[in-house]
Amino acid sequence: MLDVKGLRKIYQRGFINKEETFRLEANFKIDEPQVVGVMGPNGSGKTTLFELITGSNQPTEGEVLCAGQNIHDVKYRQRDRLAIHYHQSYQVRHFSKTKPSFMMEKPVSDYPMVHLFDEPQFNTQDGYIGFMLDFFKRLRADGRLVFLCVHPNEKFHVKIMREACDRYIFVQKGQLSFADDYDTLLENPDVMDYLGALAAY
Amino acid sequence: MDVILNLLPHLVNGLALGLLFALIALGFMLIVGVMELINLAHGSLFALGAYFAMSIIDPNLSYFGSFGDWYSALPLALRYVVALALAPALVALVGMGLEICMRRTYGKKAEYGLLLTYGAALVIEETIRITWGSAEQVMPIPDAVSGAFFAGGMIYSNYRFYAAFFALFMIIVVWLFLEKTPYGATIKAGAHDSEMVRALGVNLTRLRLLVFGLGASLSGIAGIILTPIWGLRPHVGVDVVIPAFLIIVVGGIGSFWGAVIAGVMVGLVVAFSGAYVSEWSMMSMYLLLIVVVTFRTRGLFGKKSALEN
Amino acid sequence: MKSPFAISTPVFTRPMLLMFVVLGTFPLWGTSVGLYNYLGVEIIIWIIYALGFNLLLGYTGLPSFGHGAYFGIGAYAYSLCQLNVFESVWAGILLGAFAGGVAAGLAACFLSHRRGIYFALMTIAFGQVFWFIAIKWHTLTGGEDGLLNVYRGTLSLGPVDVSLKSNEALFYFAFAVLVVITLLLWRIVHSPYGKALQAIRMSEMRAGFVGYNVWLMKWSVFTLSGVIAGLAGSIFAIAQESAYPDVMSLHASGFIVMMTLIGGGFVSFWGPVIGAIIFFVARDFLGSLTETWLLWYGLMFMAVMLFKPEGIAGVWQDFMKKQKAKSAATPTSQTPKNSVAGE
Amino acid sequence: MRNFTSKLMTGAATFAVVAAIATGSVPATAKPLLIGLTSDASGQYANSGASDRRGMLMAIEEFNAKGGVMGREIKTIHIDTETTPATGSRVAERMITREKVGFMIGAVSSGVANAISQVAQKYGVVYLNTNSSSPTESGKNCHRVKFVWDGNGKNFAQAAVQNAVNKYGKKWLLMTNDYVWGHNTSKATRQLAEAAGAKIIDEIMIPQGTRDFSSALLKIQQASPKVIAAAVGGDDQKAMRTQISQLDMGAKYAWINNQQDWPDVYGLPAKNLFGVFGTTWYYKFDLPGVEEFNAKYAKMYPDTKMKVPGNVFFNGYWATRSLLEAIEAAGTTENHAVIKQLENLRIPAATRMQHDDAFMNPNTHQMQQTIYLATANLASKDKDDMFQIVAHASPAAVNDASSNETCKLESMADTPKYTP
Amino acid sequence: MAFFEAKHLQKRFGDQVVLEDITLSFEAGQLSGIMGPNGAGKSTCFNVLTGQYKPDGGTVHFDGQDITGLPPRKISGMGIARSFQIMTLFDEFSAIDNIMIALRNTVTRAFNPLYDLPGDTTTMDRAADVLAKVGLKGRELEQAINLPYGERRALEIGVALASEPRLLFLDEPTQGLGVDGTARLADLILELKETYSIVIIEHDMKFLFRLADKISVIHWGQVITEGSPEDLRANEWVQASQLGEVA
Repeated sequence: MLDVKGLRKIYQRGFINKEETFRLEANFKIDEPQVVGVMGPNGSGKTTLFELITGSNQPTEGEVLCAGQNIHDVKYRQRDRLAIHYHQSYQVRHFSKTKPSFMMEKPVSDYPMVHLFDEPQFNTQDGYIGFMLDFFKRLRADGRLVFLCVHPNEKFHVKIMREACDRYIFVQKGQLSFADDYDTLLENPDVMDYLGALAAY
Repeated sequence: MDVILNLLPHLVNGLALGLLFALIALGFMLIVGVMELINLAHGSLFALGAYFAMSIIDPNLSYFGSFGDWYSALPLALRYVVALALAPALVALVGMGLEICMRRTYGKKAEYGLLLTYGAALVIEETIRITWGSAEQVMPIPDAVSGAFFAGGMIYSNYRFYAAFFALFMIIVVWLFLEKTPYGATIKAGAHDSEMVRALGVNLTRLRLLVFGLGASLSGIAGIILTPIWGLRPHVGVDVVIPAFLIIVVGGIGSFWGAVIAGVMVGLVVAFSGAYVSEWSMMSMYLLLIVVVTFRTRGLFGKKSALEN
Repeated sequence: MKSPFAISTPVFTRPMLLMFVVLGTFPLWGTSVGLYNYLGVEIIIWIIYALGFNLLLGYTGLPSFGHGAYFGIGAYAYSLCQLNVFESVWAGILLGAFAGGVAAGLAACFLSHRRGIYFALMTIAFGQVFWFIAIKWHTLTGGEDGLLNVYRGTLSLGPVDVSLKSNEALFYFAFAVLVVITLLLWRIVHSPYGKALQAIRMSEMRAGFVGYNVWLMKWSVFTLSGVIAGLAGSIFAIAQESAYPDVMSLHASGFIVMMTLIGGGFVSFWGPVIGAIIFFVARDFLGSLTETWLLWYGLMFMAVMLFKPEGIAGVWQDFMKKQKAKSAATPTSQTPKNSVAGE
Repeated sequence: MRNFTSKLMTGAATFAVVAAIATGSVPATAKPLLIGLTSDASGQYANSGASDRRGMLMAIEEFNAKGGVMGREIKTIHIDTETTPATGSRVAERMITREKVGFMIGAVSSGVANAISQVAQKYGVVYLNTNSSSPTESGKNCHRVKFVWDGNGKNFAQAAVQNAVNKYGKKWLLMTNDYVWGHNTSKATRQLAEAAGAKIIDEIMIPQGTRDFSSALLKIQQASPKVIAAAVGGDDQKAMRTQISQLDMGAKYAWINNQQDWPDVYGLPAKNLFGVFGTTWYYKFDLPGVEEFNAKYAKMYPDTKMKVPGNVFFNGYWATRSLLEAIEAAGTTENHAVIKQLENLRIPAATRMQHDDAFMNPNTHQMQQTIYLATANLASKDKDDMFQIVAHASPAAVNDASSNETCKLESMADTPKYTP
Repeated sequence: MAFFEAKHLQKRFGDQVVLEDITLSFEAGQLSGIMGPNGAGKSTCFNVLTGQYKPDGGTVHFDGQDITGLPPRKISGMGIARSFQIMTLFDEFSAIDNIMIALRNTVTRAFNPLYDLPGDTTTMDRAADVLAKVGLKGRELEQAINLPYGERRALEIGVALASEPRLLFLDEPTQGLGVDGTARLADLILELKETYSIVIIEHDMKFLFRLADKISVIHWGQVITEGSPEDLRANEWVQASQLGEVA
């Protein structure tokens, strides 16, 4: 479904003495519809990863195949038919355009295959969380791939992650590590550091 | 090739003219953008700036004795620079006075504010007439920027290019002020959401006073720069306020670069129509407006504004 | 049973009759208070113009800053009719009204989906374009000099012919037109159309959702006010015996806005009437006293905008409200309070 | 109660007297003669209007000093015509019907003059157009009651064109203000220039209200003519002059500017006064009486900005003086008699301080007078001495023949009688 | 086909996508609710359904007719009325005039200058009836701007009712109302439910759970779940939040 092949994004500073400020590397493949939980400290590269997958950010190297199609070859306005990035509650599609749209391909799907939820707002007072979790499940049941990025700072955030996700990705300093269930994830000492007191829940 | 050689001077001229038009619109834009208020006194403040500057450069100092002699003996360029600094400040004071009057109209129909400034325009213009007389006057300019030069077989006026560069300079200064300073940030926030500004603990009353003063002084600067070209007479302001208004609308209310681009467009349209269909040169900018606003409701780069209601 | 809230609109009201009586007898008392008949003629003409204009500004809330154009076009149409077609006052003013309406209708096609500042500026642009045309089309309009020697003709009223040569005769003619226009506009503002115009002023979006064709309403009211401006313009051409482009200028267009607002067009049907009278009397009076009448008029205007933006009609209404509050002991069965209902 | 009644009675009596004076029913041998001054006090021509008015007032002052006209003191009333024709009409109506003026004097803008003269003709009030120089004033729009005192565009063109073709060359370009006055003037210039053998290579239209002449000036440079005849007036001309002098183009081409009114240029740097232009009078004429005239001006107007009289003043003065002299000669203020006197007016050169005798053309009601060509006096140190007269032409040489054809005066019979 | 049906609606503002893919249907005689967290696109959805915005994609059908992209006045003419979240009453009119101007009868005679609107007894009676229906009897002559908040809300609904709609859309009617006001509004809506088909957009879950026959939850510009109030209430998070367990 989603094939991230040798993806690398390097940010540099300075014109003459180029100094690398940030590097993100990812290389993975997901075949089954599932809900993937993404965690990691601020600035670790979560949002950059999402942007690369939805095609709104141009990778330095590598490619993203979504339902077999290279997302960077798809017309800008239609890339969201493959992968869609939800910023909290709204969606912004902004692309740095490298070539005119008419030279590009049409998407193979008409409803997004990959849904990436970037820190959705979970408000406990109103109970909408339940509907959101149901929605993730429904997407998975419909054969979609869901990424759910949460930055846990409340107990119930941990609960959501445990309840909703099938697999986990932990991002730190541009490096991705994978875990097939929550307990495996906790075995990673970096994760324990990151979660701190919340790791107990 | 000949065609290009023929067109080129008009293109250069149009760009220079466009920058001047943009300069004219700058103060107007600031006030419209932040306060959502059409300042019809803009033209009168423009004229006032020029009159102040003229009086500072070449004052009647017969009552001041030796100070007067000393001052008159100063080089013209120095007096000009003094005028360029002082006259806009004086206009800003007048503008602030007007803003204090305006306060009574806040929260009422937008037309009331607009019409109040219309009344103020009449009053300022008539006051100028009483103070300086209605005759044509000449503002002296330093030798450094007067005269003319040859280029490609054509004569160009030094002053016009000085004025265009000055306009460009002012545009950049205002842009840097808006973008790169905390004041600018507050002003911009005020333009989008006055509630938010108040919530942030900014003194909205003072912000408006500041913005109006700033806008007025920009009008004054435009006056000082432009009257050596257009001439100085009490009703010179009328020639200013309509183009300014028009440029803002073509550019789109609330858009800084929209106004600048619209100014340049107006300049080009006026310059080319003036050269090739001169009878229509005065009308061309109105036709431009009708065309632009017919196809783009909010001008070129306009955002939604309370002034639409 | 009759609904307690239905108050049928009378054809005549007290303020209306008061205005008719005061203005209609002007030639009898005008000179003794230092005015003159010709001034009366101009005042009547501008009242007609301002009443039509207020339908747009006060009722619909659409500020037009280029309305002088339609007034001027009316004057040109009248003059052209007299000079080139045939000398008939009736044909002339009908043509004037028609021409004003056509020009306004044309402009309104571009204007009617605009609002606020964009609307205002587009009206300026169209006003300027018409003004330029008037100055540029020398062969038709006489350019800057205008059309001259449009001698006042005779008005045929069935069996009788009345010469409009004297200012007095012209005054009564203009007054008769004013009476007709007033009755007509009074009727219109109390019809669903007039109410819907006010509704559009208060919330254009809501009016659309209620089911009104807002575009058509705005178009028609602009055109209607253009027709009335053209009519007033053609009477102006009779009075002046000529048609000049100056009345089409931005400056002159500003005057109509000023007089409508000073009088209180936003809050009363009668605002423009008061405003036009004050404007002309003040202009005539100040113009003979000082060379800077605009300074004094400007100050007066600023004072009104600062202290009573609802204009003189607003002052009057406040005064009446206070009077009413004083005698509040007796319950009143008043009309539903409307903003521009016309107290 | 008694007190009140008596007050009321006195009030009524006073009112009756006032009313009687106003309507003129009290017989008085020395009833003042009221003259309405209609010069513009605001708008584009405010400045010229003021100068115009000063001229009229000086003439009136002279007459009042010697006991008025026919023993009647002369009083004046001035109402601003705002440089707006519509206001001109209203002011004229007011002056005649309310103020009951005997005569009206003053105009700079031809539009206002037209408006006033139409009203004046309706009532038969004699009106002097002092300073409006549109050829139509004494042509198409002439009236029996109106007399025009300034030279018009055609007169000036006649004086200048032949001269310029000979002196500067045959490649001409016209700059025309895009309205009636500009068109008429340019048309006259074109005819005369072509008759003199010049070739008009282009005509650039300048819309009224133009403030920026850069594109027109670039166009001129591209065309590179020898002579430029500019019929550009009012504020447009002021802006144009400034911009031309900024480009130093004033000296590069021969500029012919139809006419230049003194108040419009007073105080401008001499550099802005390039080219040749027409005028009717200059205060530095070496003619008898000029010095006394200047001295009288200086005495009467010590505080004005303009220290010396100019052509607008001159026209205002002479129009008024000639009118008052005509009344005295006619022995009555009755309009038909005064009109006849004015139609036969002849003023010797020596009296009028010009080089030729001046006379009224009875067919067009335009004063025929010497026309002068002037240019800037760059050598002068005196800031008042701005002009330098380069030539003068007699009335016959600059006669505007076409007016004789286009002007159709109303007959005397059609002009209502009016006796103030 | 349902009484009112929207399929695959999409709406963007520049780069921002507000409606991703909305499919909704409302049945006649029912009260349907649309709810969702703040900023979920509810209001935009509402504006597209009622014709204020044209959708970038998708269709809207009402009573078998395609009304996609029709201007508000046409939609209104077909029998759909709406209230507004930010209140847009005719402020300077009296309460009864607000109703009067919105009556179908008035709208159809908009260009009849001879019709004496303020003097028409039937019209005024009908307007008074509408006011009575929304509980504003006795407030007829009050200027709309002078009415207290709750009454303005009621008048909002009254204006919508005046056009005798077949389907009534209410945009966040409880916004700004206190507990008391909300309760009274609920009573009013329950009454209206007898005669009208109603769609309500609401943030307040409890309010909708009490009134609606069917609720659609909107988030991220799409319908994330749908069902009867009972179904939705069964969700454990909803229950927990209502019991105040998670906080």
